[in-house]
Amino acid sequence: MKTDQDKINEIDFHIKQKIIEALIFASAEPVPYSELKSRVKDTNVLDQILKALENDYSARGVNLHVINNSYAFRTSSEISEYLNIEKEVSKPLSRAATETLSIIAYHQPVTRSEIENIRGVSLSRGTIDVLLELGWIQPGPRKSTPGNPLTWKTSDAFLDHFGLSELDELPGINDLKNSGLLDRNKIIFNDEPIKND
Amino acid sequence: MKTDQDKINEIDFHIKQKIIEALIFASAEPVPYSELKSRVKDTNVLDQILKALENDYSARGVNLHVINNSYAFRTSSEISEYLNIEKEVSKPLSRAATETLSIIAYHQPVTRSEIENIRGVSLSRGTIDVLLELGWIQPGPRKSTPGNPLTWKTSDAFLDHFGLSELDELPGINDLKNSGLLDRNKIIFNDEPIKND
Amino acid sequence: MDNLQSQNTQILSLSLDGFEGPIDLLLSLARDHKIDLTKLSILKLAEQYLEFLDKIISKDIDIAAEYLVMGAWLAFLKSKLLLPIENDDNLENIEDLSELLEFQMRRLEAIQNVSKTLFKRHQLGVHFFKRGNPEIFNVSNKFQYNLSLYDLIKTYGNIITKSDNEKITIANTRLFSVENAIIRLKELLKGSKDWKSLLDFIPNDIKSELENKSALASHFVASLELVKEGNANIKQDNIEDEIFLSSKS
Repeated sequence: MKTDQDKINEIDFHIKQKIIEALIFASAEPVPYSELKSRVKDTNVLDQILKALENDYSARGVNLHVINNSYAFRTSSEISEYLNIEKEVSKPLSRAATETLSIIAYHQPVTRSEIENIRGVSLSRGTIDVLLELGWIQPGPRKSTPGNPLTWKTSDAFLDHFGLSELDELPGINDLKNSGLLDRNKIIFNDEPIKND
Repeated sequence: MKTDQDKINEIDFHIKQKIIEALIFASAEPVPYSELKSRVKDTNVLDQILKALENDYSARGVNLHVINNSYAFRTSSEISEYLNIEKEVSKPLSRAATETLSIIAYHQPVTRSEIENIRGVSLSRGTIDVLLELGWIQPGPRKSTPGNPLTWKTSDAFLDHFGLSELDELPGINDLKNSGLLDRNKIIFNDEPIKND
Repeated sequence: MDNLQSQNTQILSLSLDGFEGPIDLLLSLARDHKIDLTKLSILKLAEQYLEFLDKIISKDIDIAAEYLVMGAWLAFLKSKLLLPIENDDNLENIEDLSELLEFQMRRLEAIQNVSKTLFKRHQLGVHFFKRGNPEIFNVSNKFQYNLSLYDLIKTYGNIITKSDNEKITIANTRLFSVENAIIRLKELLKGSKDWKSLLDFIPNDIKSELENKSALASHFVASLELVKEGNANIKQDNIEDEIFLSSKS
């Protein structure tokens, strides 16, 4: 038997769910969990709501995406081939830019000269610039090596763009980790001192 | 009993519904019925889909609205009172404010007259006020030069907004040069009108 | 055999255009000559690279320094590999170097592979879409300004480059200020009660049209100023006729 209080809680839950749903639905950009929490203080309830929303929308034309603890509705990629709507026409990225982005994604945080070492060629002007302008990368902490070079890392917009919830979902990341290819201390032509550690 | 053809039609129906749903979601304007019809030719099916969508969303935080025979999703009026909804007014920050902010970011703590020196124009009262109101700057220590002028520095909210965990992560002049942001060629073709005299 | 193969393949079209640096070139050579990276036949690879580089150099094609550095390094490695092994140290050293090269090649190959996979994924704005008509809740003011880090940095970059770059030199021109024209007119008009054309007061050593316009304009304004002060009379019979001045005192 449902008590009156249960009923009130239930009604309350539905209204809260609607509020959370509307908040996320209304925004083009992912809404941080912290912002949702300011509406529904009880994180148990909030998590329940988010779970329910994810479920409700899983088979729809619009799905709930989780992007590094932020939430956004995105059209289902299942029907992408039918949706040739106003695509953002952008110049395809150069190979240098796509490879640089991948290096930043898989090796982050990574300095410019580390990127150059991995590619074996110096980075042309504007490569970092293009990625920064797209909003896909952002500065990370400076390294404690001489000169304190700036590092680069990927942003939430990067995850959003490629439909990833977190960096662990990067394709092949585990294979790369296990193969040791993400180790930092092997360099042939070093312009940074090789660290023996 | 469902025939095979029925099943195919049913699957087809769901995909079509997803397409219509995604189209309305992703469109910047309400989508006219005629445009939806170009996706789903059979108006019986289309009407059925729209009816179903209207139904599905009727009890949600977001409803399907028909405006002058065009379709759009809108936050449910039932909960909009909780949400204080406004249409997006994206005010770009004025050039003076952006420039001033960038100078404060790179030269902090910096006095008003130092900012004026770097920009080469005097600073109007409102510029600092706008930045203060945004919470992106705050007063720093007074300078020990004659007159003890007040200095300005950036705030934690500034770091927060730009996704930096510390001020150190702001790319320095050399990083800018390397990334092409200080490319002289780019500056030559900037957006200032060419003066014909 | 290898030479025969290489003639049939596209990559040896004698250009470095398609390559993203020497390691990328090495990877292409390895793929092209089916040189197995797991049992990296470093000598074979080094030879392929040096041969390719030779051809490029003989054609006088521009080469980025990195390709030459790698060439020198591979030549060094090759000579070490061909020398009889004198002691164990040398062997270890060579093995280390080969291993490092192998590591670098595998690492770049892995990145190239994941890069392709990454960009084969469905992408926002291409395959799936965000809300087309966002409604924004009035949470607080700061959400109404969307200044990106890129905008901020770019703005600062522009300021810095400008102040570096923009040293404006103003050409040395001879223009006439109104102040000077007043002083000059007062001097010339002193005691002259007869009507004299304004044009007669213009300096006669004018060299350019710009100077002429400037002199005329400043002297005209100066004459009005003198009339206003009560020092001169001015008259013009008809529009576009000559203007005449005379002294009042």
